[in-house]
Amino acid sequence: MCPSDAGERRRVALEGRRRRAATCCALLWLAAAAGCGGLSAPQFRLNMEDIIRETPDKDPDEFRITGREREQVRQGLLEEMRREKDPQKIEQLEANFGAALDAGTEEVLKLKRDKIKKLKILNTALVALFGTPDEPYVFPESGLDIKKIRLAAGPAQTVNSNVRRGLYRQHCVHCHGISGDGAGPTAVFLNPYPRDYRQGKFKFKSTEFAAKPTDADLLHTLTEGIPGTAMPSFKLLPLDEREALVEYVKYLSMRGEVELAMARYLFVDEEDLELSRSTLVEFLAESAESWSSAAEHVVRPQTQPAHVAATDPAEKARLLAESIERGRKLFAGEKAACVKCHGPTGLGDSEDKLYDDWNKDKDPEKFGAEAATWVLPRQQLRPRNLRLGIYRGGRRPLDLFRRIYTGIYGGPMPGAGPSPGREATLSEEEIWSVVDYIRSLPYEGQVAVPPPRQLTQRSRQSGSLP
Amino acid sequence: MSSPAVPHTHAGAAAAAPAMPVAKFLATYVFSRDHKVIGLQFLFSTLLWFIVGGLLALAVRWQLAFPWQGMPIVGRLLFSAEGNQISPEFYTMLFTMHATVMIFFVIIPILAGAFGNFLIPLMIGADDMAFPTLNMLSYWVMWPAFVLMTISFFVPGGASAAGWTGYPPLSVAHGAAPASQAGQTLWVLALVFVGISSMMGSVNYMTTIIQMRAPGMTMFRLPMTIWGMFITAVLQAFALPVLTAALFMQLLDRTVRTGFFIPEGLVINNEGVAAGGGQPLLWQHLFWFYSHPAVYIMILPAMGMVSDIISCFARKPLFGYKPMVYSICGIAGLGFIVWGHHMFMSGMNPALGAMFMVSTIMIALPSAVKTFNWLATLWGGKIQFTTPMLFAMSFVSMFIIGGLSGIFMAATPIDIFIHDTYFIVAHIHYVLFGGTAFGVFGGIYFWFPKMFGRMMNEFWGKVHFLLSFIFFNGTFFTMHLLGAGGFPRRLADPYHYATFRHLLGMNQFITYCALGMGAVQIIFAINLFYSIFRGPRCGRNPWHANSLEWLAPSPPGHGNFDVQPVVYRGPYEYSSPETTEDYYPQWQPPPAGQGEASHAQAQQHA
Amino acid sequence: METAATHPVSHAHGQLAHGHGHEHGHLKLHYQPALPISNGKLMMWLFLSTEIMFFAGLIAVYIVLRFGALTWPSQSAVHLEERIGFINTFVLICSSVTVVLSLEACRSHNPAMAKMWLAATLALGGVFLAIKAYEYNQKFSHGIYPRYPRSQIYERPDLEYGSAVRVRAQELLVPLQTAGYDKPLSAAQTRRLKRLEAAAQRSPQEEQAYRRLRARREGYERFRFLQDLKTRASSTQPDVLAALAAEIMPIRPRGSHEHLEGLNDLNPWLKMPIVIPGGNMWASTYFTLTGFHALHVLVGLIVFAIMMPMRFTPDRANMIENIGLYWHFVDIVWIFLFPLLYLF
Amino acid sequence: MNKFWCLLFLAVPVLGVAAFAWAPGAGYWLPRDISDHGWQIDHLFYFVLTLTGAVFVATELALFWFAWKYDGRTNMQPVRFTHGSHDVEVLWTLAPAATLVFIAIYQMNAWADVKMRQPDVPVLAEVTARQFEWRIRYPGADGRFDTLDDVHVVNDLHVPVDRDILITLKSQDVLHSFFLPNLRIKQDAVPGMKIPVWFRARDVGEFDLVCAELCGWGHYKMKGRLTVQSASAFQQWLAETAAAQEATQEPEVEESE
Repeated sequence: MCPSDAGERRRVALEGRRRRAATCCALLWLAAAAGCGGLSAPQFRLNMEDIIRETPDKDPDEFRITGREREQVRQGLLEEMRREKDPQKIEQLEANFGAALDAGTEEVLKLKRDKIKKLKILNTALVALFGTPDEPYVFPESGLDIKKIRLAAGPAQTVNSNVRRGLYRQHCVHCHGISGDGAGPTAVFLNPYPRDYRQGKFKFKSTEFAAKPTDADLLHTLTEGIPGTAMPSFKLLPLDEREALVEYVKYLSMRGEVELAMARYLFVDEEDLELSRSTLVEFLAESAESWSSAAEHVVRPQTQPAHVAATDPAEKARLLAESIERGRKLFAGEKAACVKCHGPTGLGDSEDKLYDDWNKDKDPEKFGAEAATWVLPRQQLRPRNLRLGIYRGGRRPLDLFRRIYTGIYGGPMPGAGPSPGREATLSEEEIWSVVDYIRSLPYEGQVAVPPPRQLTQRSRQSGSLP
Repeated sequence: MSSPAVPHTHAGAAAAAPAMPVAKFLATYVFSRDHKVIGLQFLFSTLLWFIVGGLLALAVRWQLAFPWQGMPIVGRLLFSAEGNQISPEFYTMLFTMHATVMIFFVIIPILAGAFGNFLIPLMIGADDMAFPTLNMLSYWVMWPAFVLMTISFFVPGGASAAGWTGYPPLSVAHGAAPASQAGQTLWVLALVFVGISSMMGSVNYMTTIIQMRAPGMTMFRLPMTIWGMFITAVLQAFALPVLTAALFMQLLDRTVRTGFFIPEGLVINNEGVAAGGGQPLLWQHLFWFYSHPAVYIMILPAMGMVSDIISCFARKPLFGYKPMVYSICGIAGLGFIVWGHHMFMSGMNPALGAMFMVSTIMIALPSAVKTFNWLATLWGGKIQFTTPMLFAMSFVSMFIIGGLSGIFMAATPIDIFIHDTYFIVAHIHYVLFGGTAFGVFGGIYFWFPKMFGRMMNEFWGKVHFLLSFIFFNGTFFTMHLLGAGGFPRRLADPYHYATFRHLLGMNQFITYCALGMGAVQIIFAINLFYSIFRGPRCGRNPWHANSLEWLAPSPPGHGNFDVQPVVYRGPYEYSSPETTEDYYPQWQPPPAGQGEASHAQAQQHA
Repeated sequence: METAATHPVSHAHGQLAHGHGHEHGHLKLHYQPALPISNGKLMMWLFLSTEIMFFAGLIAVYIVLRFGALTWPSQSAVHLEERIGFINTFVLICSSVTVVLSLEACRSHNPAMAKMWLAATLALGGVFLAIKAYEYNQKFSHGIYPRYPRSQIYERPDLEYGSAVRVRAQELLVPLQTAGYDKPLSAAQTRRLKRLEAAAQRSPQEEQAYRRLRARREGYERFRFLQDLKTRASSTQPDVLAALAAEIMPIRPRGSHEHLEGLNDLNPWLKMPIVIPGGNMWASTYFTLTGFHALHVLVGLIVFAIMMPMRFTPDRANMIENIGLYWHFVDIVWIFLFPLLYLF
Repeated sequence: MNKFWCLLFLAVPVLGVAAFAWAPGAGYWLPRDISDHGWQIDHLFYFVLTLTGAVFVATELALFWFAWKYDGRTNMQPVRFTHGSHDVEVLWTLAPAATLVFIAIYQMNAWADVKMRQPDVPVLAEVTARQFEWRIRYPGADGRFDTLDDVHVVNDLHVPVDRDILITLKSQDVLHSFFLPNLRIKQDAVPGMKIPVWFRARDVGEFDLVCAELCGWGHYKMKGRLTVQSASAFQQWLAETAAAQEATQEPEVEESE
């Protein structure tokens, strides 16, 4: 060390110490302030790409016109002038340009105020009906159990005892989103997308085509997961936690349905919404009714396959083989037309482009630049590859029967059973045969690798074509 | 402070900035070919990334202590829609990028790039590297890597989230992880650039050390720092191209979709991945063939620097210089045949595992020899507790822990239990943070006077050391206990498992320590920048050290030396009975009549 | 405290280099090099050792994948010609010789000769790359690509393969359907076409009608052909699919040089998926290994091209020697690659 | 002040040993071992812990003692001017080398037991990892896989107690790792490979099945459960599960847990 420097250094150090301490404090304070500021309570997110085309930028209280909007108005007027052929009219337009610009801006501002006002009404109505993610609230008319919802809602809390709260945000939110719109941060990378609860459309259930699922159905999905998708099994959560999540899914679904209905009412039908309890309950009632009546629409097969009832093993095998053969014919036949989507070999290699309901209208070509702003761009649907032995809605014969009988709500798969306004295409016996055939497909003799062959004489001659 | 008549004026170049034309400024400070400037460029770039890597680590710690609770600042910026809580794929990205940044952008370049560049020519008595332009390029090739890695944070899907090891198929199949989109490709490209930079550097270092030593500076008179750098360069030259080849293959797998690492019949994200015949384990072999030697790339130079610092402040020759050199060489040699110990659980043939286990256990030997020698160096000295010395001693202390915990992993049956648990995390951080990073801090405090011609503040240096040391051990020693509990790493929420639920409290303790450790680095940053401009000036050899760099002016001017250095003895002749001083610099000729032989030898070489 | 530094290094060997050549005129230092070669050459050797490790990595991967694979295609199955490989090896060895000759010429004060030999090296390197490009093109024309998105290689004739054939057939069928080629010519049209074909002289209108009718006939033939393929590809019978695959691209037995043409060769527009067991892995490794080698050849050629305008004074010999070292290395890598890829 | 630094270095071995002494009592220790082979691993762990602990304490104490004794301010002895000692170097090279070789040989048997000596029993179940679940398949009544009566379960591995259990491990997508902390079993699941795993559980109960290899964003979600039960209970469970899987009618009572 440099002894001659020691005194000097000490002096410098003393001098600098105060300044350093001040800097440290400032930095720590800054970090703390930013940290505390970061913990504001979350809100349900407004995500209605198809109803409200452009939501106001950031602050709904901003009743001003932005420079960008003013520029748009100006460009519109200039475009109008460019299109005008009559020189006199052009002159007139030029003279009134300033006034027209003001009027146009005023018009935009009015629309914007109107939209913001409606959004505020919508928000107030929804908060009144359902509360916030941290403080959920339900009307008794909804038929929901607020205790269960409270267990699932709110910020995630891990406590050392076995009680865990905020389940939705622990297990579900990163895919399904805080408002259940199926657009959490991870969603865009999944195939297929997570379910948007707000549509009220659930695919894998025991009830008729358009009916809501029963609690047991949702619980089943949660317990077993959906094989072949990103939905994992939550079998190992305690039953009460799973039930709480089921209730919360219903809550989000109901809230979403009401939100969409109200938004349509306000923005598409352009009606006024009166913020009274009765009006709100009216909106709620429809959805609540469909949920509470779900159990009445459960599909129960009246028959069961002949081979199930048979007791003699040989007889059982014969009946099963017969049923499979029948199923094979039906699968390829015109009546059931399974091959149209699932392909002649059941690989799900459809020739058509298929989409789910919520993807159908999202044609990027139709929407142009707007498509780039979508959280979830359009995703093509692949029909099931029936040779993998993976069945999304469950692998029991009963599950497969229901899939064929009711079809898949929200997707292009039609039901073969009767539904309101439509005759059944297949009888129950026929459906059971198709089920047997489908269940046999994964085990159908795998294609062995044959030795390489030479080109046959025939094709060598006839092979060449113009 | 009298300094010898300096025949030219470059010595004070750092202070002579004003009124300099832009072109000259660029040539002197930005696109400089001077090894010292390049070294400092590396130093400051890596320190900047050190902050980034540290913040990423703190975010990881937040999630582990307070899972699914609103994260300060970051949560608000990125996840306001999800209640400010980070999402699991973001967490995955956090620890991946923490490791990537720390290893490839901080530790490797700060040792080889910053200290290697700054010290090699000075310590061997050369005026610059053998290829100054190549040297400059080796720094500027890092920039595409920096830029690509930065961009990767902002592409859809975010930065790489396949772990810093980038194991396929997770890193290769596009549907496997949100971030195995563009982020992973950018990650691969960035590492290719890091590889090119390291290759340029290592070839240059080797040539310089082999060919440009001052007269009398035989290989066995090189300071340990230079030995560390030399062997590191050898490791980089021979191991790194294999990683580069593997990275190219991963890149091809990702872009043109060749199938090197993708086996047949995968179904990822509900899509079949059309590929055939590749082997995921192949990547692991190639990756660890580099990355195990890389562990030594990350510590050998620090070991060298610590040897120099300990010897200097114990005022005593380094105990067992040659065994130390042989140990370094032994570590390097064995380092090439132990990579399989990262793959005991990977499905590799268990018989092969047993072989790797034996070689791995044997690599503990040279490390043990080094540790004993450091301790023996302290024995019987006159220890000066300066900041660099404290860091160097804590390096030894922490390296003992890191080294010993390695034996647990080398023992294959124990590894069955502790593989991929926090035991591993504790081990790697004891070696790389408690070891290398403390060595680097020591190095900065030690060579700061040579770099800037000023001293760092000793008091704040010691405060920095004390707090870092306490918080470091609080953070990482506890992780051994987590590991013993089987606590797996890389889980966003380990408390799902009943087995690990009781470990939450300990994780919160670790997080508090980690936050403290992050905060005390502010002291270091302030001390560093304050001292650069306001620290007390010092002379050529403030520590009374022996090696050649202390002959040069502080800071050294262009060309480094104002006198021709000639070396008469090894670098560790402290308290030699031949002289009255307690140090005996390498360049000081022996008094008349003594040591004529070596003198003559030196002349002969000149 | 400056005892050390103020020590007058009286016998210092240092001296000030005044200006000439040294940019800043600082003290020119003496060194004690360990090896009696120039820094440049040492660095080149070290650089080549890193390159050796790079190619060692690639070749090791090839060996592991090849011998770990269930099946590996024979050279004939992937249209690899040993003869072409031989020629290329010869070309590259010659270029190594010419580079040595260039160095010798340069050392013996014969710059013109040196330049000539270097130009020969450049040319031979160019020939190597040209042949390589020809080989690549041959692979591409058979649908063998390093996979995505154009590779049409399937590992075995299974249902997935059948599906791929159907998809491709459908792709080809759609334009035929839109053009209305999905119906045969009516009897009257057939008669008219026959008449027009027979006619010695056709008026412009007749010529147009003739072309249209002929296109329709051919279009319908294609349509039927594709429909037939599609039907056969829909089979679940392994034999049917295997026969289909063999018809689309027959695989020659090992060592056979008989040229077998499949539907894809006879109808280049067809571009049907093909079956080569182990073909994907083969394509991955072949294109990667030869690609990186070709890249190194290219780098060498660029350096040669940069050197061409220089004056080949004897002090340039070092430079030629260093580049030559690199070039020999590239040559040696090929000598390893050739047997690995073409002969075993 | 110098003595303060010495004491700081003394604190390392003192607190280190204290932490390891305190941890087991406070519950921060190896999870309960229920396997037949686990004692070997635990024994090795304690063995290595003792050995390294001794070296740790010795070296750290040496560091402290040298720092304390040879503090430049208080040490008035002249510096021992030595460049090393050949004998000492040989001693401290050979002694650790012998120890390390001993450790290497000593553990071979345990390693072979877990990874190399596969028991000769039929495969009980096939575990296929996928993002982010364990899909488990039992061969069903016919004892063969890939038939219609395979029993499929998710995340819920049941095994009989006190039997040699052989499991085939596969992966459908990326790397996973099959980690049973209580059974001291860990094995990566590698796509394209079938890896056998075997163990023998001694105690009945429910234990965690952990994924220990990064497998994507939902890595932490990949939680499974191992249920060890008596042979009869296991057979009953298997039969019930198989029957439920064949249901063509809604069962009378919703199954509940």
